[in-house]
Amino acid sequence: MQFTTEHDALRDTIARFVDGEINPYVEAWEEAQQFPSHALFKKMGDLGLLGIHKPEAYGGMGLDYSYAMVAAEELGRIKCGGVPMAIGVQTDMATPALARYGSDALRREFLAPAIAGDQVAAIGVSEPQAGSDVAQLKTTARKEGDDYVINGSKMWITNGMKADWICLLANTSDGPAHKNKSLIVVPLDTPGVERARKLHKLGMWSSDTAQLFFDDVRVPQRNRIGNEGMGFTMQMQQFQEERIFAAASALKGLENIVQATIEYTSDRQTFGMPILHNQVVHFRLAELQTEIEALRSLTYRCCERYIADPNDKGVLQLASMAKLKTGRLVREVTDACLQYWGGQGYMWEAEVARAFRDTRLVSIGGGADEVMLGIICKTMGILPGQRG
Amino acid sequence: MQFTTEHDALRDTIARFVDGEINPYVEAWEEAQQFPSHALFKKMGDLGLLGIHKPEAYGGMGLDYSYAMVAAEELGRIKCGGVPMAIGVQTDMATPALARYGSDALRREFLAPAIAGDQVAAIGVSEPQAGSDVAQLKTTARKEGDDYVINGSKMWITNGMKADWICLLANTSDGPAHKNKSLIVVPLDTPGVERARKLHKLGMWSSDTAQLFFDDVRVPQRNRIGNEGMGFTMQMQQFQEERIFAAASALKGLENIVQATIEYTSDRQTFGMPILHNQVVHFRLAELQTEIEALRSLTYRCCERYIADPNDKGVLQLASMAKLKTGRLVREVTDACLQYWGGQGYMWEAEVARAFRDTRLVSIGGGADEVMLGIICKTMGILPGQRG
Amino acid sequence: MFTHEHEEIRRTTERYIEEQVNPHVLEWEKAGVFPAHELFKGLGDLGLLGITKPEEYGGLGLDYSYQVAFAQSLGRMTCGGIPMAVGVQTDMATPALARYGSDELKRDFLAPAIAGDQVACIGVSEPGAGSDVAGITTTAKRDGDDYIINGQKMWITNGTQGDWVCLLCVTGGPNDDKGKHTNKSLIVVPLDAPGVNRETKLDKLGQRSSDTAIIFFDNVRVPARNLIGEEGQGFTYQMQQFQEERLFLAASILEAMQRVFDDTVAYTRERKAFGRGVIDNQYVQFTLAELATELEAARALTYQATSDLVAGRDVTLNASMAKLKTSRLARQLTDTCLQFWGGQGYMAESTTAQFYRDLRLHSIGGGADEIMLQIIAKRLDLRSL
Amino acid sequence: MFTHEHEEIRRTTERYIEEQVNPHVLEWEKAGVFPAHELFKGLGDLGLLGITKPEEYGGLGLDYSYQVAFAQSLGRMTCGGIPMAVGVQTDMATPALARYGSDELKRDFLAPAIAGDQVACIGVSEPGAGSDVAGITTTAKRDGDDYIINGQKMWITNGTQGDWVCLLCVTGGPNDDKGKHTNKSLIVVPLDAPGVNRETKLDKLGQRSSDTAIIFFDNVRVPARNLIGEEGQGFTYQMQQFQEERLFLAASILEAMQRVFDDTVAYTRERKAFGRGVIDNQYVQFTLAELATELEAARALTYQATSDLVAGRDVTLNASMAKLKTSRLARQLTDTCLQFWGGQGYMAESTTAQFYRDLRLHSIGGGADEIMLQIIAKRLDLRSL
Repeated sequence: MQFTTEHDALRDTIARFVDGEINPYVEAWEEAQQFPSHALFKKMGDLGLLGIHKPEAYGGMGLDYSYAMVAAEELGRIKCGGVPMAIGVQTDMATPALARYGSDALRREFLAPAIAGDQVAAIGVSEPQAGSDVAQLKTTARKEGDDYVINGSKMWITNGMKADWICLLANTSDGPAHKNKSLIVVPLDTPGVERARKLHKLGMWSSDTAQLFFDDVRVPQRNRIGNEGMGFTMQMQQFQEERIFAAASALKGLENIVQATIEYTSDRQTFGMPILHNQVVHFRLAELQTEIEALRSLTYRCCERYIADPNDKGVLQLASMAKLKTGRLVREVTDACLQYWGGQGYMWEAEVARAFRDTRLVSIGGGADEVMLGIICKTMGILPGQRG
Repeated sequence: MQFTTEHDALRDTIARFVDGEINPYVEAWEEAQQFPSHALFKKMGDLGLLGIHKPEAYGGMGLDYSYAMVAAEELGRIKCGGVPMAIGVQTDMATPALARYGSDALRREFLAPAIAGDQVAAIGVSEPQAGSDVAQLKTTARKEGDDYVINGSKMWITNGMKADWICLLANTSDGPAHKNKSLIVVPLDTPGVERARKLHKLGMWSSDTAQLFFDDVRVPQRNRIGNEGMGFTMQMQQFQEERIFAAASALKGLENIVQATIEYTSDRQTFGMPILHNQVVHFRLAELQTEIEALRSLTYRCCERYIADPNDKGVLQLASMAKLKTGRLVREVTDACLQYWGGQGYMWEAEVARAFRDTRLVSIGGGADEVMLGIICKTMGILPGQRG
Repeated sequence: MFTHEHEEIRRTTERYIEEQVNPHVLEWEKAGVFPAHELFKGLGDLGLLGITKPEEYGGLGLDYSYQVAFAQSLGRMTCGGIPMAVGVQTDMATPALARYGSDELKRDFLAPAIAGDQVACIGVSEPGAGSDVAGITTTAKRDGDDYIINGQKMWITNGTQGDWVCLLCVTGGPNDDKGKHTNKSLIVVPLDAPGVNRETKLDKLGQRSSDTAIIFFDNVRVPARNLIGEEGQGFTYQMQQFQEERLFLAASILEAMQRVFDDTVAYTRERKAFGRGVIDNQYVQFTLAELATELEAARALTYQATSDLVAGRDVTLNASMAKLKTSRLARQLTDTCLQFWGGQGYMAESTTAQFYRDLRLHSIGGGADEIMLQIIAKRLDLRSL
Repeated sequence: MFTHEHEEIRRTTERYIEEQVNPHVLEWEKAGVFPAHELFKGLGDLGLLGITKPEEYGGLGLDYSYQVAFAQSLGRMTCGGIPMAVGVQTDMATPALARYGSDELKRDFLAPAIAGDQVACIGVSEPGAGSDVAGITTTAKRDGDDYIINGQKMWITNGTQGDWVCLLCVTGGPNDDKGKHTNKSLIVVPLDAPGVNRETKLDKLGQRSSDTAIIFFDNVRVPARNLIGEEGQGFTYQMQQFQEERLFLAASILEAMQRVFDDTVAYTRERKAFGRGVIDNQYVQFTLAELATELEAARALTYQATSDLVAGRDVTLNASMAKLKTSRLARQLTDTCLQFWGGQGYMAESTTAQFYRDLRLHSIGGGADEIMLQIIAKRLDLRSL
């Protein structure tokens, strides 16, 4: 992956934005268990940061995905996991299908304001009884005249308490589970939508997470993205960018934790010397950094191939591998580093304790590790039934 | 890393060569505990494969290092570890310093025939009491008139029983350990050289490994590579290519083992179904393939940066990380795969058993894992003494 | 090793926990503190705070295997903080007092601790010295018949509620490499003494129902007879006292791990994904089977150390191994189980998430894993000769 | 658990090993076979081949803890192959015979096996069925007073030297899901019977001093009274017999691991690198301390399973856990220790390299790790209801 000065400029812009507009407030947002999504997104929108690889026609920058990846990587500077996740929902989870397959009218109505930062978006896939098992979701969108009438419930919805609209995956017919679903944009001020409860989570506190109920919610059929029945397929595609985002946005955070641990352990004295001087400590940090570099290399290579050919089948495999390795590695790095902070690391507000809580979600959300393993198996052709 | 059709053509050439000239004979060479180095290298030399990134003036192809890396990767097709290691000694361990710093006369005398495949080369660093701890080696080269007179012993010398010359690291003065060493080309038919014993190893059987004794061995001073006292530094540089070679040449072998395991476990039935249908088996294989891809990505990225700037300090870190991860991963992959072959994998001649024995060396030779950790620590600036 | 007397202790403890502790845990977690005096009084009335302590001070005078049975049962609590708080009372703050304290000192402090009338703390760690016990700097200067204490202690469990602290401090001699093992003493310090300040309750990642404080000592005056045993022997006493502490810590999380394991089995049995119970995935089954094996191994190791201790052997090595193994396993087990709960496990109210946070302390507190490794390496004499 | 009678058995065994076994191991490794008759006779004369067997057939009639002590001491051999070969004689080929065989059958085959006059094999695995015991296809057809046996058995330890094999074969009934557990029998087959061919000695990665053969049975005729117990019960007997096998296997490698550990400590103490003993690296010390902890845990788990067995409990779960844990640890421990030997460890003559190869079999033979996991998962009922 060859980076240009344009990439560097984008990195600088984001770094400055994070240091000036986000990091000083993280503590307060964590405590409040929310952040001011609309205000923050508006500022990001003004800088063009919410539409880096979105079409210029709708206010995006129209750059290739390497810029989006660099942006994701740089968002890892944020000193918590909740805010970058919320941004990622806006840029790489709720909008890729809309940008690619939405009608012009739909994109003017919803994509443009999301890119401008005027609206906050959410993605509605998970349900109480269907987390990683997407095909089993139960929410329905029944046709009635020119409308869809939506019933059901969505769970673990990031940005859910504040979003203006949700990109909703729902069953639009009774057909086979992979062909009966559609993606529909649902404004969340529509009658019948209830934002039932803000979920209290182990980590990711600055990000609000909701359970949403839909009770005879009526939206026009033109809010559907692309063709009816293609929702599952589009969502699977959309997951690809979500996974690259997840991997890229984890890198800098991991590196920062390692660096902060180096700083702390070189200051902190035990047994008459800095903790860092213990061979097991510096060797372990070297080992962790090795895995971080391996993950970075994998993410770059995946991104490179995605840009060269977005339909390259190998990208699905590499993106799933990157997501899997991210989930595993964040657990290992944060746990190992917390150890070297000792009691200081066990304080609730310690940066490393927050990373420990926040990043634990990576192995669970956006397709659990086990789901990634299943996909990788599939791309290798080794699932039962795929071979003689 | 973008590969061109020239890369692909090189891959094809090597693949054909390996399938036609090496793999059919591996069993026999393994049993004989040696392979016909001169005959095989001559054939490779005729195809230009021993000088891919060496200067054209001496018979090399003058290509950039990405071709050498691709070649190393493709040598991983060889169904044992000993032969690719012997080739790697010739191309990436014994000759890089000579090619870069040797005088024109020295390169005509030794590099050109090594590239042509007329001579077999060895690298002489390790000693009985100094394996990974290179600075502590005891072999001396004392000046006498226009000559060096060499005394000492070298251990674990790949190609050692058959090599025509050795690139020898020896103490040429009494100064500090990092500044008193030189690299000297020593023809192994010189009087006073004794090839004492072929070492009997756990694995890598087709490669002969010797202990060499030097008793008042006299070579002209013009056989020295570069400046006196620069040997340690040049060797450290030379290690860089050795490490990239070690990583690149391991990839395809690992992949082949995974593939062979997939084939075997999809044929082999237990409890009424193919072993592969067990979720723990296909998930584990997916996890291993994920790590292989991460290692590949890391190796490519390292190579890319090496080509962009051979003096890039980051390359030392990435190459050491790639070597470390290779050592760890080959142990994990071969052990895990052997398991799924059950008793068949425990047969001496089983491909997976051979890989298990052969690749165990990676974590030990060419700088043990622990030495890599030390180097990585150093590049991160976290060794005791490097920080306040 | 375990008889039906042990079973009796387990039953008593578990009944108390089911009735008096678990129904209130969530509320105490939220409050960041549990009513130590009330709860300890209840345990004291049942005789459970002095199982291995001498009968003349209200203890039951039983061997340590009974304490291990009790510690195990504490693992039935639905949080990790309170078992730790109880352990401070029984196995961290009082063993040296029971073993070396004067009769008067034991009547004043040990007896009420056993009765549950007083809450005890152990004061070793300092901001500048956590695992590095010999490096502490709090001083107790002799002044007539008193000691005058200055310094601060960190990570003090029961710290905001405790009545007294068993304090390790420097009482004299050089604090250098040679002197640091012989210049310390253990002194009982009542926490209502003038000059004690303990307002800073620490906000921790886990074990939130247990209060943890920084305690400041500013010219705190205590009578010299509050010294435990001999002056200068404090480091040695403390090292001895650590043996019980480690074994207690190991035993106290076995059942917590078992609970997380059992809960996860129950949840994954019920939860469906991809058309079958989550537990019907071979990957889940095998992973759980492997965890069960490690848990059995950790349990067997803890039992073995216990019977060695009861048989009068030095268990520094064994107890350190048991502490290390259980702590490491707790991280692996809670992390893996949380994974199989998926999003439900990531909810703050989930017991698995709570134990994931709570048990994480075990690799840090009571001597970090690295300290255990150091002790083991030292006992096995892993160095060149 | 261990008394000085146990110590006596250990001492006897270890003396024999030091004098009669270890001096010859390298030579036997090279030859790919050890003199089983000679060696077993020596052990038989010492009473060591029938420790838990009935006295009337020459056994010592002791409980299984003595056998565990014996198995542990076998771990003192400087190779992994011969302990396995002994275990076949004592804990794999003979338990069912001792438990269910007729008096006549026991006099003919058990007594000489205990005396060391005959070498026994166990014939379960087949080319098409290794761990999948129910899937075997070798048949024994009744013909008058005889059985006529056809099929082949794979991975037969002691196979080229054995005098008889305890053979699991299909004696009737459907070999489908329903019938496969009730259509098998155990039959003692003398290996000099016409139609037995066992020329194929297998060339293994490790355990090279122990001979392993494929045995072909081509219309081999044996008297029907060679049947052990009842017809159709073979699968059940074999499953029972596996309990001893697993516990034996676990116990037999504890000391081998300890030896590799101790040798590595000794070597790294002596070997210098970067100006100090290799062992003086904290990384090496801590890694070794961690391995020592796991080894103690594995040992404690094995002991616990043993006392459960002696107490008459079903140890299917515990013994499977002990087998799993010791096998996994053997891979980790030998691999890690080999690493600290560097190039010396990679030499073929190195004991560490040999145990690295030899003990690798334990995760595969006698029920692979995955089979143990399956059993554990089944015993813990890890499935949706």
